[in-house]
Amino acid sequence: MAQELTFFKRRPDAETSRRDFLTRIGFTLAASALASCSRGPVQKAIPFLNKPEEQTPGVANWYATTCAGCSAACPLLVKTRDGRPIKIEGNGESPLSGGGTCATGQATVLSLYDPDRLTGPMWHGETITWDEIDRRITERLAAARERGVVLLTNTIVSPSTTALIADWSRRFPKFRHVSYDAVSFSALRQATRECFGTAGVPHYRFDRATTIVGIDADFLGTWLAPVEFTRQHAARRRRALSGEMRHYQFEAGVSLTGSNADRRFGMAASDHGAIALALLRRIAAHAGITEPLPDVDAAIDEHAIAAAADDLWRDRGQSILVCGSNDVSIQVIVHAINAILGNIGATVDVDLPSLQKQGDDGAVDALVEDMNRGDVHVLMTYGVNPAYDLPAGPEFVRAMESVALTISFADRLDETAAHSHAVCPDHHFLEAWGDAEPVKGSFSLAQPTIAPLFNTRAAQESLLKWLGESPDFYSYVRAVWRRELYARQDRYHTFDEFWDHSLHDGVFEDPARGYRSQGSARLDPERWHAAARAIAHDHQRAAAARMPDSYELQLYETVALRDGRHANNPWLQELPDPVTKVTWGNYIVLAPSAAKALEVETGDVVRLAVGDHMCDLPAYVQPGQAQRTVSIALGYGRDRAGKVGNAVGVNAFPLVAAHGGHRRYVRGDVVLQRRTGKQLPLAATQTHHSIEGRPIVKTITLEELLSGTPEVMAPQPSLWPEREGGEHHWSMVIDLNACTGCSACVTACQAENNVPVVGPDEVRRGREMHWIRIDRYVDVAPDNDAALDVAFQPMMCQHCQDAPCETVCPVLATVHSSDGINQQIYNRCIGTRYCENNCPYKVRRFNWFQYAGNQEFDYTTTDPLERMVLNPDVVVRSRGVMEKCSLCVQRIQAEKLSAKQEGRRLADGRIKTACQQSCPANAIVFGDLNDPESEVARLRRSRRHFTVLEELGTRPNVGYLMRVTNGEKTEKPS
Amino acid sequence: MSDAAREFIVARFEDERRLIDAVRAVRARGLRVYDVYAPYAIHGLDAAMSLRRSRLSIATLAGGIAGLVASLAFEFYAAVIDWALNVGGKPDNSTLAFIPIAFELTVLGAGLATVAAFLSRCRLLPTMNARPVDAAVTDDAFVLALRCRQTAFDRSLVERLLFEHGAETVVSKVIEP
Amino acid sequence: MTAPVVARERRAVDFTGTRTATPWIEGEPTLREISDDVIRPLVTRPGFGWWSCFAVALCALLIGVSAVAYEIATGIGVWGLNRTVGWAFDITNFVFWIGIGHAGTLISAILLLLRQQWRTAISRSAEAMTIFAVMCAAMFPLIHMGRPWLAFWVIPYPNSRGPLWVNFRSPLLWDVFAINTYLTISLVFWYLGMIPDFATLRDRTEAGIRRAVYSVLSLGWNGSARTWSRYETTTTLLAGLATPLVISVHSIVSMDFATSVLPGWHTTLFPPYFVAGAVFSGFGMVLLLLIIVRTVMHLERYITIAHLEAMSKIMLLTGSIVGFAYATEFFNAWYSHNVYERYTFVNRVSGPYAWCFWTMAGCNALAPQLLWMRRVRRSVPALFILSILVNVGMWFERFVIIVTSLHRSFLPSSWTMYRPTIIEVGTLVGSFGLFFTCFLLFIRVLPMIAMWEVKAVARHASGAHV
Amino acid sequence: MTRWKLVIAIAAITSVVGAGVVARELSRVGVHQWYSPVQPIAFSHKLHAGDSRIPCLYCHFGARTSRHAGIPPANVCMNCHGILQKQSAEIEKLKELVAIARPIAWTKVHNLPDFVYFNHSQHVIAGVACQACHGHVERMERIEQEAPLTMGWCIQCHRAHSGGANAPAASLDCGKCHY
Repeated sequence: MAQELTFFKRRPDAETSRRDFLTRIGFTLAASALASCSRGPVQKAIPFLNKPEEQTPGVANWYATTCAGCSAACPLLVKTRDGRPIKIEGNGESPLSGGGTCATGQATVLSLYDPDRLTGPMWHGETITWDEIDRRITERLAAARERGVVLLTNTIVSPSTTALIADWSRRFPKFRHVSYDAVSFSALRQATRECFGTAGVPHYRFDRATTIVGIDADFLGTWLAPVEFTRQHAARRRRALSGEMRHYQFEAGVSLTGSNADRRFGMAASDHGAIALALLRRIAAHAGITEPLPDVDAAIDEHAIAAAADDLWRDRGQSILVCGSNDVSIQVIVHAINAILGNIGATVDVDLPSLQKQGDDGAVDALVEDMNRGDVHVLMTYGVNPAYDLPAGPEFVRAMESVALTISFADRLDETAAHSHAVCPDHHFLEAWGDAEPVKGSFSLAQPTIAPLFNTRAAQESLLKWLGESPDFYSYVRAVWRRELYARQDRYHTFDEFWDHSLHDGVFEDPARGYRSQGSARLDPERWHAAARAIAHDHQRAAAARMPDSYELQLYETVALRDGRHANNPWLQELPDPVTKVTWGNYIVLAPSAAKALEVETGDVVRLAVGDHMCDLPAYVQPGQAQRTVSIALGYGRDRAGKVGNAVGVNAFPLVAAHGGHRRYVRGDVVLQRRTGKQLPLAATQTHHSIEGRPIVKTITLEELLSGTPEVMAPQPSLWPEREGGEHHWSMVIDLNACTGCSACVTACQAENNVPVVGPDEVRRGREMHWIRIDRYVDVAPDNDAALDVAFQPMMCQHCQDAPCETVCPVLATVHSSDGINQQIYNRCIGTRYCENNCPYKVRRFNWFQYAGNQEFDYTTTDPLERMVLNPDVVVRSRGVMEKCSLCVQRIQAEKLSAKQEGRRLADGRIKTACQQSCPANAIVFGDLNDPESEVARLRRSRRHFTVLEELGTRPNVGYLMRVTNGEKTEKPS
Repeated sequence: MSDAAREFIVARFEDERRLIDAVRAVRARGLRVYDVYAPYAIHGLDAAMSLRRSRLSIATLAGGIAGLVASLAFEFYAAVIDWALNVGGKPDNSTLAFIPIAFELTVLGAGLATVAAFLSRCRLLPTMNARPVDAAVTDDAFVLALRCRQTAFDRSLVERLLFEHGAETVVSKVIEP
Repeated sequence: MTAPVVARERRAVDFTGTRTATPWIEGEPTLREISDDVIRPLVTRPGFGWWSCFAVALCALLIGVSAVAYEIATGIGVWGLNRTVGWAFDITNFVFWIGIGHAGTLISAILLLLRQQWRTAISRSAEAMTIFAVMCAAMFPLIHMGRPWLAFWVIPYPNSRGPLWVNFRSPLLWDVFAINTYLTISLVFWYLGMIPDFATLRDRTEAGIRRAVYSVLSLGWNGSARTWSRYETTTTLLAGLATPLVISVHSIVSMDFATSVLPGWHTTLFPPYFVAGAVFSGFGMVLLLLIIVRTVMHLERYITIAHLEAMSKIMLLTGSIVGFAYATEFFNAWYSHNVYERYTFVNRVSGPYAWCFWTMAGCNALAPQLLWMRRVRRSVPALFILSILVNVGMWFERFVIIVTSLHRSFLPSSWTMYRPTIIEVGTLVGSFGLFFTCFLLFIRVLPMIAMWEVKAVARHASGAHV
Repeated sequence: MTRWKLVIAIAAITSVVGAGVVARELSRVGVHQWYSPVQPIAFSHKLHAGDSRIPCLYCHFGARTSRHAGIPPANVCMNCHGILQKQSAEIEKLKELVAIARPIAWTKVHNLPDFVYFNHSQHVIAGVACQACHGHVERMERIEQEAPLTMGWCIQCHRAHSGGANAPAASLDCGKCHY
């Protein structure tokens, strides 16, 4: 009792305190109420002062231009919204790329908004005006007029730029233009010149080949012109469904091309020559050529060689042999074989060669000597980064010190620019005029799609300026086209007409272009006998030099990063490698046997030593990898690429060897050693590669297909009464026989749908956000671990008619549309993740954090500049909501609307999803099932059509066409 | 009401057995038992006092039916009539899927109705001044209360009767209704 | 205004002599002693034992609060989940706690219907446990959402969006209604049971704030026979309602999994299997709590070995049912001849989470078999250890069902591993903190034994009742 | 007893009413009906659209082809005001801004959340009158948001026009506006 009383008495303040507690509560309530009712920040709407003619806010404009992502120079169409390029698509007018693109090309639009780009010219590390820097440079050039002036570039495929360089050599007597390619083809180039007297590398036509044999040439992934070759390969495969077509691949590492071959054979990286010789021997025998060939003892699969050689011979004139080696003798042998087979002029075109990869390794080595000798007074580097991608990068940097003036045109302060006196940042190609001739006779134009973002200047304009001419590359290109190309055609009668059409189409084909067959292009046997002897000799030397415990090293390019010039592009860094599914960094690929010998597993750190050069890399154990060969990807380990690309992986260029004046990407003197206890977990998006015998990727042999089995699947009965659908029934079919897994679609989707980049840590946690992924299943033959059965399967939301995800969402955040789309409504989602759990295909992606505008995820949407790439028609998802493939519903809406606006029927094929548009193999078809004549409806009726996990009765609207295997690939999964 | 009207004979017992005897005896004498107070439910007392069986279960049934009908009707309205959405290809009226919620709300309705009926029937409401006839009935006492003003009431006789049946104390007391 | 008492010599009748010892109460307390014993904790100062338990519980609660605060401020990403494993600790804890709750209802409702007298001493604390467990459980569906601040969207209220209602086909929505109903009914039942005891407290407290509170809570209860008779009807009716309710609740929880398409989840066995498991784990927890409480609060005479033994028998039964369910699952998987089903169960016993499975099987199916021995059933330390094992095992059961089914489902391309983060562990610890904090406060401020029921039992057993 | 009943009754009523009020207020969070900010130039739609009957699409030409109706660029104003003799303080403001080539920063009145995709041209084609959403603009001196612009408000119109056989049917698919 007393207690109770005191409880009141002893605290006179109790009441008051309670009261102002209440008032405080009241206040906060009121405040929050006010806050919630107030309309937040007032939004301003600022119209144009004078609206540009061609621009309406909210309406997209398309411009034709040319990709500068690599030397293949694919023609592009660029989508701009309100003056900003936001999406890159292939230009269907192009006879080469045929409207396809690669992941790199898709990602270049993001590089435009790279905040690490230089915003203006720099002189000795200080910002400076263009006038000032021009003055200083012209002074020094004048001083150096009689002395060595060198322009060091990568391959220039632009005729106008080539003409401009010619002007320079006219002006400066001692001017030299040296070009090299980070990944060199100079041996192939030299061999072609020696054999056929052509300058350039042959232009290959896989679409005309019935038998394809590749020796370590990843022509579907990174070799020369992957987009074009993928298109050809897929086209040939499509035709082959009704006949015989076979692709053999001999390779040391597992490449994208090898994964897609009908028959893949392992080999040691040093056996290029041996295999080429073996093929030559057998084919020569067929051809009745009797001269004996030197022997090399290499452990190569004679049966495989015999099979390949016989098929090559059977299909002579429509077969093709390509080799990725950078050794002149080997390439001579390859040319010899193609010549004997009569493929020259049929599938291997040397009259109208590819103008890619004109680099000359010897010239660069010579240049370094000249620089050291002091013969070079002005050095201009354009499109190359020798400090990074030359094997002797450090030597080059040292040599730069003895050059009076070094100028870099790099768009950022990269490894070379950092050591240059002057940096005159070039435009991004989407800001600049230009042209290209990647293959003799096929031209394309490049036009600016946006006014320069920064105070940059096209390299060509700088070069013009320093020649004392008006820095106007546009007129220069026009002039070149008037001079060179206008005359070659008779379709247009005024140049302006010609120019406008070319600019509109983006491409121009020289009508004179056409394949003059010289099937009988024989080459002097003495030449290839010499080459054969050289190969045998090298082989013996190498065999003698090989230490017992040493491994062979093979350096390769990855589909994502290629030679590393795009290392600062987060889309590419997070693009899973098609073969290993690893993102963010390189690693050392080991055969399982080698891993066992070293006692390492994937993720353990291995120290690799070549002479005194050492580097530590995580291991990746790869079935199919040659026993004694390890592979490392080039293009990583940049230290001046920018915030994203710096210190990702290890730079492997210093490991490149030299031989006979040519770079060599294979070497035999590598010692490996396990770094005990050290781990570098790889950021892989797929860690389990066996299909576990599950009927997910269905395969059919050519025989079965031709013999009409299996029958078309009867549709599964549904428990539910069929709901009546709407006007359309959208559906997609993916041809697993055409898909090579090149992953262009992944980046295209990322660009189109504002898919965030989450970084290596999140990928390690299994939280990548890609809406479309490419599942890669590999099963190894028990007897022979080089005979892989690799299957790629693009996997995105299957848009099930009876979707398991929809039933379980408590708040109706995912429901079915009347036209067959499984809709995800982000703003309704409360994030229970139940749908994700109940999705059999695991294609739903959850926003674990606030990715957009979050400093923790400083990749694509933090910097206001980067945000300019966002697609304004797709909402940027916030934290805590589920997202997934929408079948590019924004594109469907847009096309339906424009059809309505123009009062026409929505034609089949008008709507192209982002993945479909980018696909160089045309493996993806989208359309309306309600129209029985539509392509997709036709494919759905095909005997090869199936849907994944159909036994679950989810009735997906996304279907697949079975893979067709050809040849005795009996060792199939399950 | 005059004091006489509110005057009661209050007998206190220590033991439910004696209490029941007393109740029987008193009623045998044709006297009406006003009420009995105990610390717990005494089995057999209902019979002795011949109390009618409670009809609370009707409230339970009513509440249950209300909950069932209301929930089913609302689910049907929301999912079929108001806005029929295609959820996983299921029919708009997926009655089976509506049953679990309907069941829960049935139970909820029934339960709350029962308790509400009980409280109101027994006039159990939050009060500051509860006046039990004897503070000990909630602890260990058993009390029998008889209204004084009734026919055939004879105080002395009744007191004797009660003591005979083991009452400890018998007092006359005024009880507020 | 009491009239002059006519005092008479009290009859010398000895009731006590007639008492016989009962199995459910030790010693022979009078009604008043019972009240005293039960009320003592409410009026005396807590001892060291209570304080130390409370301190620990509070720390755990604080850990949980900070873990949840951090998670909600930063994002679910601070948990170890990924694109393949969308649920793990969160829903495991949810199902675990819901299960715990079930024993309370079972004891207070089903055993009431079965007229099991031994329940009287433990029913009150069992019901309290139910309520606190359901509170803990209800927390997890809330915080596991990506946007918990929008949780109210699961309630079908009229809105300015069309109105857009909710998806009545989603088991998650069924959960919402099941849990809320369960919580409401349990609370009502609990409070109803305490009304007479509040009256007792009221009448034993002098005027003052406490008395005021008690009298408000006791709703003016005066022990009238009429009220008592209706009171019994009401409790019986509520018990009758709570029995199907408790079964439905865990059946619905099991449907979160059973209605999905995942191998390992998609099985019709789940509802009964989950209910049995729930009762099993629930009794494990009751046993644990009561063993602690009876020693800490010195209530051995009311919570006797006999009580513990009765509960351990139920554990033996339900544990065996659960074990049988495991076997059935494997048989079905094998018999289905379905490659996905089969793999899931092979993966459970031999995959990366095999150790979880074996922990579960050991604790839930094997350990309880010891209870066939009377010696074990009547040994407090043995029961204490067993009850802990059972709770561990049942937690792992849910973890195994959820994680092993998710991490390797249909497409091998998306197979991943799940590793919990410290935040998730903190949240689990916090839920225990919440539970024990509530329970420790409960035994301090409310009568943790239903006095009126025990009294009734005491008297009936004493043979005083004819 | 009765006092308590009274108290309880009052408590019940107040809580019910209070809940209603709170719900009603909460349902209006983010709804800015009747929003009518002061604009940098006191442009009168009544004068232009009403009295002088200038068609909406003359100035807001974007609505024909684009998702944005767009606020007319100053040169559109000058099409007429370059010729017209009539002068006023407001027209002066306009001309000054044009003279110094500074665009006019109007305050946006009709705002939709980012997660809604709304396309003007789509509705213009379907023959929806501007007034259907923007109210009687031709009678407004200062522009004002007449409609609540809530989803429910959109839906009731879409519902009304969903069955259209010959007329372009308004879709009720979530994905029509949310993506």
